[in-house]
Amino acid sequence: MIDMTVNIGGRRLKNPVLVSSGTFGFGKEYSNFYDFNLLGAITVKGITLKPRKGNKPPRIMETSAGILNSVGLENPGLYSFIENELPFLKKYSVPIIANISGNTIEEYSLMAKELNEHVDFIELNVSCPNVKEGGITFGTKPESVYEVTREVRKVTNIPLIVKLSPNVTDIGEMALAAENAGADCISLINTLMGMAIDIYNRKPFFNNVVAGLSGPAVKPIALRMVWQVAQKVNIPIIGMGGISNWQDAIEFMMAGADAISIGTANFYNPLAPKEVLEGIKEYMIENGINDLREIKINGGVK
Amino acid sequence: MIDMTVNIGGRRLKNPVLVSSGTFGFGKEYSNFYDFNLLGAITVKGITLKPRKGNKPPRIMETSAGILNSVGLENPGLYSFIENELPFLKKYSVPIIANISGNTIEEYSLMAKELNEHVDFIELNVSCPNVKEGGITFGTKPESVYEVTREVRKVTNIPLIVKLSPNVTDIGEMALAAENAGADCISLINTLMGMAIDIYNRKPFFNNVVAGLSGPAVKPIALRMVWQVAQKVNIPIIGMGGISNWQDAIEFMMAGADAISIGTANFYNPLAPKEVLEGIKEYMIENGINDLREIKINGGVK
Amino acid sequence: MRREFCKIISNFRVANNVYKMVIESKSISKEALPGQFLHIKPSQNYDPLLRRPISICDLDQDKGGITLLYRVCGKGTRLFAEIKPGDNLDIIGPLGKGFPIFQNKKSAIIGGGIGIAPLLILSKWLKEADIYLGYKDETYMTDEFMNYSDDVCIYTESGSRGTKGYPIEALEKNINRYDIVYACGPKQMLRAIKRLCEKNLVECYLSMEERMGCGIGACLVCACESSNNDEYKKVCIDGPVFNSKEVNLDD
Amino acid sequence: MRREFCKIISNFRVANNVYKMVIESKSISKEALPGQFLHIKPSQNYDPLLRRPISICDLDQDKGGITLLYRVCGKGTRLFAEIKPGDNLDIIGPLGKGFPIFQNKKSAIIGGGIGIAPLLILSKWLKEADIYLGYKDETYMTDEFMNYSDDVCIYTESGSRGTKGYPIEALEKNINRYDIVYACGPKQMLRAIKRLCEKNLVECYLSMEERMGCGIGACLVCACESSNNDEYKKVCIDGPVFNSKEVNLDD
Ligand SMILES: Cc1cc2nc3c(=O)[nH]c(=O)nc-3n(C[C@H](O)[C@H](O)[C@H](O)COP(=O)(O)OP(=O)(O)OC[C@H]3O[C@@H](n4cnc5c(N)ncnc54)[C@H](O)[C@@H]3O)c2cc1C
Ligand SMILES: Cc1cc2nc3c(=O)[nH]c(=O)nc-3n(C[C@H](O)[C@H](O)[C@H](O)COP(=O)(O)OP(=O)(O)OC[C@H]3O[C@@H](n4cnc5c(N)ncnc54)[C@H](O)[C@@H]3O)c2cc1C
Ligand SMILES: Cc1cc2nc3c(=O)[nH]c(=O)nc-3n(C[C@H](O)[C@H](O)[C@H](O)COP(=O)(O)O)c2cc1C
Ligand SMILES: Cc1cc2nc3c(=O)[nH]c(=O)nc-3n(C[C@H](O)[C@H](O)[C@H](O)COP(=O)(O)O)c2cc1C
Ligand code: FES
Ligand code: FES
Repeated sequence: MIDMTVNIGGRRLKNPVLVSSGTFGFGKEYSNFYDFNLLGAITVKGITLKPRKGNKPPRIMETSAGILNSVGLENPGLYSFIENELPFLKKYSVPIIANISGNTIEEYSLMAKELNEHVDFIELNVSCPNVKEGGITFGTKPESVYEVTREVRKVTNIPLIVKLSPNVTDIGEMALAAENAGADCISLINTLMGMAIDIYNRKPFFNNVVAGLSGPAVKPIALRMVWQVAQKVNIPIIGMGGISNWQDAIEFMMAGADAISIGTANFYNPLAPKEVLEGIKEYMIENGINDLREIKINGGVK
Repeated sequence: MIDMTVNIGGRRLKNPVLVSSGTFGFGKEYSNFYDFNLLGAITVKGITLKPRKGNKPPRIMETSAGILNSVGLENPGLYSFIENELPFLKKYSVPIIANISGNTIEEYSLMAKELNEHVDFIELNVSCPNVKEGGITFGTKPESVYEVTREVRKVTNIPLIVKLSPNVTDIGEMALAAENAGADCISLINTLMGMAIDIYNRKPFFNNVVAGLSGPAVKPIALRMVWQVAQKVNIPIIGMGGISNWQDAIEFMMAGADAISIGTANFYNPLAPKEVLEGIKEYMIENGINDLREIKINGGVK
Repeated sequence: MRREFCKIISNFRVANNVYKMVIESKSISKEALPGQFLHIKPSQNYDPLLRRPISICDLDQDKGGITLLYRVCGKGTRLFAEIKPGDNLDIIGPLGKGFPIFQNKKSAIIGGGIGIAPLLILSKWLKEADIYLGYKDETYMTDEFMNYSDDVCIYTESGSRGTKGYPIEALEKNINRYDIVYACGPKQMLRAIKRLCEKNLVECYLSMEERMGCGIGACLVCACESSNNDEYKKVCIDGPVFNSKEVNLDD
Repeated sequence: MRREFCKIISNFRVANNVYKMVIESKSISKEALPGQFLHIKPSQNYDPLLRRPISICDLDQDKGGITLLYRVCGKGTRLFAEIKPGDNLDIIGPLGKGFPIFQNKKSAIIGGGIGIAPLLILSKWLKEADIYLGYKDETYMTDEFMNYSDDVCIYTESGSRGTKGYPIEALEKNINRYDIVYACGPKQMLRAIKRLCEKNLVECYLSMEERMGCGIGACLVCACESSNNDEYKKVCIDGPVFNSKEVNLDD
């Protein structure tokens, strides 16, 4: 019997295929393409305490095998999320991961506290490169990762995921800080800081100048970081960054990810999560793999 | 009259189009495609004090819009370079940039001293991610960048370029360290650390596990870093990372680069440097630009 | 809304850099409304990566034919132009909110350049609209518009065909004849039409463009300025057709 | 060696996943030697990014025709298979060192699978070689080989055509007949042939494969183990054809 379940902080996901924050809205839209109940979990659009209008358009630019986005955390705010968005998702039996961003540790803590009874997991976004205040600083210093994780840990008893920024010299160090502060899981990578210039108008393409790079272009970097984190921590890892098909997913799991998450691929292939899941299942059957942890290259030796 | 010359540490290049270390051999090969004399400068294959055999194959993997390479600094060593490779290049009137890597500061200094009278520029590679010893540490700490630059500065009087690693949290800090230590120019980016897994054999694709990512995939990251460095330093910048055509080159120059360098693009388009140069020239004529520094978005305000 | 691999029936050039493609999808064509668009994958590989939004230009709902009209301007549309009859395209659609149809109002339809694409099927459904089409120089699809309306006025910037000038100049003169104006075209044209209609208290619907990610409302990248300063509209699901009063076209 | 945009004359399937393409280039065909390869760009965009090395399979130097034989196995070759006559391909070539030709020696040519590609033009130039071809199941290009040699032996793993078995088994029996053996095919086949020839003191040339970047000797990524432990050989310019004694095929 193949077992695809994944244990994260004591909570079981029925399989390791997740969808990434900010690429899947609050779920509604993709329900036209397949049954959500087949997903391991849904990570919803990043939310903040107060509603945010987000950045001025343009907000997206296609790059070679990637995209730059500058959404700037547009969201209806914590309370509207709980009231207006969650009820739809609750109709499904799929675990919900709330992705939160704060300007201060207090904001993170308050949000985590309020969400504690409403969602299944909390994911701390300490890495969004689009927002000038907050975000960026938390994710690039191990001390701040430690601190914000520790404080949020105090106010929530549901599993806590810390989502790391790839814009750092030593990702392993950040992961270790999160683990030491009580995180149940590390997710990575968020977008890489990139930029584009509108050469015809001689100005940065985005109002915010920098924007977040994602998609197949970043996969080799994401995979390397998952590998590095897997050498460092003993908690589960959710790998993401450019995953487009089941082969990519297997690469991430071999590198050390316990689960994987699909982001940008939803845009060009709305059925990507379903196809990846089916591909992994077939791979397991063909190769006689009962437990996906078996395929980790370092076999859990850390 | 359009003026394409670029001044780097007191030496004039006739135009801003260079070719990158490790992608252009010691020049010979590409001489079949066009006349080298039209290039701004040629950066030769990275050299070390002693000959290096390089890494075990496979050494390349194509990724989405990029490549991972694991050449591992194969080169004939400093003295064989001077004796056997330089004479061919000296037949052209194109400036030569020697790219050097050392395991210790003493090695860097010795190499710089020996090269001082043979080449036009020295580029310190403080960033090659392929070599386990040395390299990696110099480029990820501002103190080491400072120290190696300062020591090499003492033994050479030709212009000194410091080539930065992109695998850092704050590239501006590294650039500043190099400037403060007496560098004449910053070049960036070297390859990003990436990885690939051979899922059929359940092992890392490269013997060295990690490898260097380059090509169009990394362009948005490289551009952002050039921009960040341009905000920090007052010395000239050579921008590179995924440049494939003249539009890319103009983006880098608007972001703050004084010159640009073509790497991976040589592989899929051996005429890329010539085409980029022609494109820039046309762009200048069409837009009535006499000096490329005019197009920098921050207009040199630092 | 569905994702389907659709067969290409035909694909040919109708003007310099402008192509007309007919694809086959019974189910999409049955659901589709004027003003809606398809989100089409230009490549099997990852460069270009994203789907391209292309308006539905005409529908043959019996045969399942969907006509698209597109201008080649970049990587994706260049690949569209290379597609051969018999090939398949990966398509999501129909997407977005289309033009509201009021049969008993006197309507004007005004389009500029490739912006005429969604207006053909609209003029077919409206039956009696007056049509103003503007081009730079070369014209295309004018015969098809004439099939659906007796009142088609053609303008070119160069004067090489039709009347020299811009269609909005003519619309301006006749604006009081209309209860409602439908428009699609370059942003500065839409801006002028919005101003003209609002000044004359004529209802006005504009089809807008913005770069898209998902095309279905999930990624929030297709934001356009709305008249409500607190929020952006999403072109992909709140539009692409907006009442002129909903959006803010100032730069 | 040059970079040229070459016109495709024909491109069709000759077996399951195996295609034969004829391109036109007077200048490249004039320079080309058996065993050399072309470096071909599969896409105008950046995915796939790199050129693909494909051997020269046959040459019509009068008309400038170059025949390629390729197996579809990934992104790049899949795009090659979609190319239509009249299209152009961006090609660099001819590249690499080919097979040395000795007319007065008794030669055997042995190929496995798609590895037969560079051997056709070789057998044409050698005129009198004995030819051993191995396939999994389906055979291709055997008629062409028979045009150039009277002694063509066909082997298939499945036994569906020719003799059931591997060509090396036959070569082994006849090895003493030959002064020289030329081989191209899977690595384990080359390894066995190298061993066989060296044991029997027969000169042996192998055509090798390695992933490439530049294809012209500038990037050092196409390294293969050489018998000199201090250095690697570059498949693109030191090869792809090597004397068996130059290379180390152990894993
Ligand atoms: C709702 C809607 C309907 C459209 N209908 C049509 C139509 O019927 N015919 C037609 O020719 N064009 C139409 N367009 C514009 C069309 O989508 C773009 O011309 C096309 O995406 C350009 O792709 P490219 O790869 O050729 O250009 P590139 O410049 O290579 O594209 C790069 C990226 O920018 C996006 N992009 C570039 N220009 C536009 C644009 N004007 N609008 C939105 N995204 C853009 C692309 O989708 C892609 O993501 C429509 C746009 C929208 C939003
Ligand atoms: C000198 C030489 C001559 C060759 N001649 C022929 C020929 O005549 N007919 C033929 O069918 N094949 C030939 N090959 C193999 C052919 O180059 C590969 O099958 C092809 O590059 C695969 O490309 P892909 O995009 O379909 O596969 P992918 O797997 O998508 O390719 C990914 C990357 O790996 C490289 N790669 C994958 N397989 C090989 C391989 N076996 N050798 C070298 N690089 C590889 C590709 O070039 C590309 O850079 C030759 C290889 C070499 C080195
Ligand atoms: C349009 C867009 C919006 C995103 N918004 C968020 C967000 O709100 N919170 C967050 O943690 N990550 C956000 N991300 C990052 C993704 O969740 C993911 O980490 C990243 O895109 C890498 O994965 P991918 O390459 O598969 O997309 C966003 C990404 C995109 C493309
Ligand atoms: C095959 C290969 C070998 C390289 N070798 C070196 C080297 O020896 N020294 C160095 O400083 N950079 C080396 N680089 C990095 C390039 O010089 C360049 O910084 C990088 O590839 C980014 O530019 P690109 O995307 O245009 O290739 C190498 C890159 C490649 C692809
Ligand atoms: S394109 Fe994703 S929300 Fe509109
Ligand atoms: S492929 Fe570049 S040296 Fe051989």
